[in-house]
Amino acid sequence: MDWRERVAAEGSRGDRTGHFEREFYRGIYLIRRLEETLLELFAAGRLSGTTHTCLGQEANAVAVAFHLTDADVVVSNHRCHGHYLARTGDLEGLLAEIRGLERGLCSGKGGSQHLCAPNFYTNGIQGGIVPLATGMALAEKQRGSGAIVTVFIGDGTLGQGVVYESFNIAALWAAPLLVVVEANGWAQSTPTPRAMAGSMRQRLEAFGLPCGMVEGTDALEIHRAAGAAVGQVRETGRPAGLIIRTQRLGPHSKGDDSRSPEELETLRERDPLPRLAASLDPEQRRAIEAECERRLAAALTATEGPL
Amino acid sequence: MDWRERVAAEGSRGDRTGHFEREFYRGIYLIRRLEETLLELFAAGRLSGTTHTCLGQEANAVAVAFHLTDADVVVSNHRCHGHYLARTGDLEGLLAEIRGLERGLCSGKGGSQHLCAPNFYTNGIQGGIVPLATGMALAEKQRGSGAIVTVFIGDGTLGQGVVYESFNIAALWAAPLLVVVEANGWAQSTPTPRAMAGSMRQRLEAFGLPCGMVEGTDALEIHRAAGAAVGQVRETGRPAGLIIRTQRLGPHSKGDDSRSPEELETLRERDPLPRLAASLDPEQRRAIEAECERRLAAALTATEGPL
Amino acid sequence: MSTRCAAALNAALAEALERWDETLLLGEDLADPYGGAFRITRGLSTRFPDRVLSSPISEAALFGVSAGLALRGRRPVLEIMFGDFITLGLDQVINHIAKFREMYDEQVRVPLVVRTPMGGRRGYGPTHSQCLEKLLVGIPGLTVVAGSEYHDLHRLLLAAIASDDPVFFIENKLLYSRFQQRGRDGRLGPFLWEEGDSTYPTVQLRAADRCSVSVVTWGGMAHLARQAAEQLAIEHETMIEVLILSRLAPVDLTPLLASVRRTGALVVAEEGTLTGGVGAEIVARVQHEAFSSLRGPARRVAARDAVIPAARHLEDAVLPQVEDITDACLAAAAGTEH
Amino acid sequence: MSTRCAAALNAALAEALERWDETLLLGEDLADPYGGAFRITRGLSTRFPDRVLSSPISEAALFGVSAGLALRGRRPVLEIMFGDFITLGLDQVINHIAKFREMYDEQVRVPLVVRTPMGGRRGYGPTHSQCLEKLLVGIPGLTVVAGSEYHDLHRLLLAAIASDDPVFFIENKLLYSRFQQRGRDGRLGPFLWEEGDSTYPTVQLRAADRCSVSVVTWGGMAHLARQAAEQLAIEHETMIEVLILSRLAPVDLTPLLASVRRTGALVVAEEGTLTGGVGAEIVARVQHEAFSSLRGPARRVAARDAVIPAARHLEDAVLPQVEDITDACLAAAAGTEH
Ligand SMILES: Cc1ncc(C[n+]2csc(CCOP(=O)(O)OP(=O)(O)O)c2C)c(N)n1
Ligand SMILES: Cc1ncc(C[n+]2csc(CCOP(=O)(O)OP(=O)(O)O)c2C)c(N)n1
Ligand SMILES: [Mg+2]
Ligand SMILES: [Mg+2]
Repeated sequence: MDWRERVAAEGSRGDRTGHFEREFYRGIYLIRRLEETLLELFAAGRLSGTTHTCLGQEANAVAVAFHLTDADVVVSNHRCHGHYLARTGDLEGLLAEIRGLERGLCSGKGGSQHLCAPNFYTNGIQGGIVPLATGMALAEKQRGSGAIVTVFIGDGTLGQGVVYESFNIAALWAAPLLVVVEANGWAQSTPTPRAMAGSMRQRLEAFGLPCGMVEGTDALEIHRAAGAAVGQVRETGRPAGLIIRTQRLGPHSKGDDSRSPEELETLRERDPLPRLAASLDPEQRRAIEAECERRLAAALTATEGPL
Repeated sequence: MDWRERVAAEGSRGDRTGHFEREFYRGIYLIRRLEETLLELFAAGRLSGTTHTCLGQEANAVAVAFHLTDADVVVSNHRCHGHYLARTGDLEGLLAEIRGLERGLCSGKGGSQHLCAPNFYTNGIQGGIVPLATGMALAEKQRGSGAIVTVFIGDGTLGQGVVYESFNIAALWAAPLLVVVEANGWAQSTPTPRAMAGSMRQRLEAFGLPCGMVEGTDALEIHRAAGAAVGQVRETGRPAGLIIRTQRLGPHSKGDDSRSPEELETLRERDPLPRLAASLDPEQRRAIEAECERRLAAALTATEGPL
Repeated sequence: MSTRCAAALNAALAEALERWDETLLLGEDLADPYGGAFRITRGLSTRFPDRVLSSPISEAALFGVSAGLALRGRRPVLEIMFGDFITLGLDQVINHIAKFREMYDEQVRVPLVVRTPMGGRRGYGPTHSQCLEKLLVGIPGLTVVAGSEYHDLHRLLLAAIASDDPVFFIENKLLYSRFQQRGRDGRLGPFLWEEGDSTYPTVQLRAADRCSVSVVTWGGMAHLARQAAEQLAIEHETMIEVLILSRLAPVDLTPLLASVRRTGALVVAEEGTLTGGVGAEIVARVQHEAFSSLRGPARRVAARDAVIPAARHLEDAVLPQVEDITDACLAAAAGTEH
Repeated sequence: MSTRCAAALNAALAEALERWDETLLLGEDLADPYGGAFRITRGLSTRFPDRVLSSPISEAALFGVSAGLALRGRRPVLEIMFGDFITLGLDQVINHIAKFREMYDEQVRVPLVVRTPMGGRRGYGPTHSQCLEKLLVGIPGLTVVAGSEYHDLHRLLLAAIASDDPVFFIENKLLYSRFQQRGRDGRLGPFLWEEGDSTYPTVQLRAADRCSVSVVTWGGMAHLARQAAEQLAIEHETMIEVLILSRLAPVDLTPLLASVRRTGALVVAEEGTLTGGVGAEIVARVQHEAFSSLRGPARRVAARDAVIPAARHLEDAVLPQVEDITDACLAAAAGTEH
């Protein structure tokens, strides 16, 4: 059992020692702080281009990552920093990439939303990654690697037709593909009900993808649901979906948030982070936070470079 | 009440005089004979290009057309001759178009699958007509014309993502759009189960389109279901679907049928035409057929031209 | 005038909505308070709530829905948030929108405008920085217009909306915050200013002295071409004529041909990648129409045939810069081969 | 050789499936007994049932699924039933497939081949007759190959499949039933025959006498160019060199430039519509590289900028014919302007 499997197993047992919760918290907290830092760098004019932070959605990335093996593949979208960090822990490579440095993951060519690392891919076109992930899952199956492919999409991306073409093909050809829909209720400035008719879950099921759903934002609940979904794909070798009701606490990209303060307040109440924090021993929690701050500071120093 | 409305009304009352059945038969028979003639012309090397006949599916076109008003719009696909004839009765214009004549609907520019006439449009790209039809339905609504738009697609065309994008938009923006899926069980050489995962009906419902279904191939049953579907769109001003299980008795296009003789035999048993024929008074039936043959012969003569 | 280009476009849209009931705006995130990713529709959904529609993320269908609206008497203006995303709708564009009028033998028209921002230099990376007009200019049946700050953008966009045929209206991203630059009494800054009186005019900026090179450009490159003209005049005593197209297809090269006959040398400056670019078409036409006027080969300045990187210094190395234009002009002026 | 082009392609696919376990064929209606709309995959699903997949009608996803397979070590060959339908997948092509290698800084390769028939002259009408290679040649990162009966199609397709980068392999529809035309001892019929030894060679057919025009072409137009060469020789005593490209992008014009330096005149013959065509790029390059060799303007023969009608006589009026090539050659030989 490797580190991730152990943590995952502890999570599903309801670990008494709190080890699981601590690791989970460490993952979420590091992502949170990176994203906050990026927005600060932008505000200070020390980053150019654009970025999409996953503030409020970190637990989804960490929960899924806990259940994946190194051979598994993750495909993500514009809002990908959390997925990347949860998967690889490579804070410095990511920060360097976003800062446009030679030592970045893609030497600065990709930037914030076009990342690549072993078994990890993202792209900035909504929906286009889903057929890719389907093809990758088929490749893994054909190679008999036993790996599964997880693709993360937003709820707004359910507007793209190629997503359904891919669901259909994934189901027909039995691709070991997990589709995680991070339903944060918004697409850029558009609330989901203004962009989505019918039923989100039925949209997956109508194409042959059994689909789980997480309504709450308790980190452990997300973790359990992710485990069930990953397990289902791994065991059946067939595609499945998981819809996570989540919340985007930051702007869509840099400063473009036109939501009301009240609405944001309501969303913040759903933030998994403080609740998870409260469940930890305060001292241990502070130690984790301090460690994350140290890592972040080190990465910032290491990637100081032309902006 | 115009001719069509009267016939439609008679159909739903279960007309005692047989007038409705006769008109229905006339519509189906004329299309059947046109399509057979086209295949003969091709076989004789007297037509070039390609064509897709609707042999076996004629009743769908006629049934829907009976419920439409002149203001309503029909959008169709590669297999469009029946839809066009049922809608307009313009045998000569259609034949001239297929034969590439100046007097054709589109002066020979469009040919068999690119037709246009007032309130009637077809195109040869699978799926692409569905957003068009959606836009047209929205336009009619905005203009307050009271017209609805009916779009015909095949079951294979449910593979195209743009279809779902359009369903979503039609439902969100309340387009008076009727989507008729002619589910003939095949797409070119591919049986539907090899191309479609999940559930056809759910695929419409998941995007907010209530969806009727006709399993049998009794012409009157199709007529009733079409009436219900058209009526629903007209009354609610919102999109709906109708799936008709039907059968393609001819080749996909000219001579490319790789289905077994047994399979074709089974399909022929479902052909609505002989059953409707049997329900008619034999003499009246022969009179209808003779009239159709005369019309066809006249149209053939009138469109004799360069091949 | 001190109107920003973004404001000019916004005003044109407002005017169209006011004047023509058939006008409709569609696109992602158009509605207030957001008003579009680049804020060009700001205020319009408030004023015209039924005719400014924020859509789902469904580019392909949006093209088709807009075309359907246009075929049935509406006058839709579709915003595609980034020009890079037109790729999702090219089937609708090529096999539907551009074909209908001719394929249906003139029974229909498609009065549709597609507005979309293109171009780099903002560090948005490979999928949000391209100039893809090259994909559009070769499609029979399409009109392709590229705005620049040197054109009256209000009038240009309104003309596109008034057209009964499909028009792509390309807006370079850097344009939005720039001010309109319009000539007065035949002058703009140090240049002579000339603008044809056609619907989609070519603007000419030229030195009063005899010029030795014609530079033709459009969109976001107009700004760079003007800088090149200033540099060349000051640093190299080389005078050039800058021709800024507004309609790329169908293209009217009459003013350019006249210019080339005067100067004997041609440089095309485009932001898109070199190969298969709009510049190739212009060169092919000019060498055909004005072969004997050319003292040397026509030259093309364009982006390298590469992906546009996110990091700014890498992006700069891929995209054409002012120096590339001045270098090409000096070589062209000298009439040397290569 | 008396191999039909369709058989050569089929054999190449069979060989790839045999030699490389990673090879996979995907596309609509590929499976037996149908074997694809043009029957190019006939027999293959029977021999390789797990690796020849008939797909749903989902072009966009097919491009993406194929790319995903390629990114993870498979070697997919995607058939798009008609070249007109590539439009549905251009987002995958432009913003995904062509970008990955460079955007991900060489961490990945995309060994994907997209085979697709293009071209008219069969009366298939506006949406099933186009030559759309112009949309592909300007996309950095793509290799675009056009087969002709003058190339060893078996070898050409196998080379494409062996490539580690994405290749579009365009097959003119009229090719399928034609026989391979290959030179022997440096001759083919009345012509001298020359073929470079590169992976994607340019084939040259030329008269033994001194030639006065270089005609460059590819795909389905090669057949017409050869006819034009014969007619010109017999009826006008005008000798030409015909250069038949196999790779349109990235294009290697070395043999063409050498030819133009010999003849002093260039005609490009393409089946696609004129504006923004591949011919424009070739002209722009040749006039740049061989400016002083050209006696007169380079000329382009292409389809009219129009929709391709279904009726055969109308279609003929839109598509380029042999006479268009001979006319252009005569004008080019005379060195007249226009
Ligand atoms: C094809 C395409 N259309 C539009 C965009 C612009 N865009 C980027 S993110 C986004 C919203 C996506 O919403 P959702 O899928 O819900 O993800 P979220 O941002 O909420 O995480 C949009 C419209 C894009 N990147 N690609
Ligand atoms: C985008 C696109 N892909 C493929 C084709 C080729 N094609 C024409 S008809 C057809 C099958 C359509 O099947 P279905 O929708 O079931 O209609 P049917 O032919 O059965 O009436 C195919 C694949 C096409 N015309 N357009
Ligand atoms: Mg969202
Ligand atoms: Mg079917």
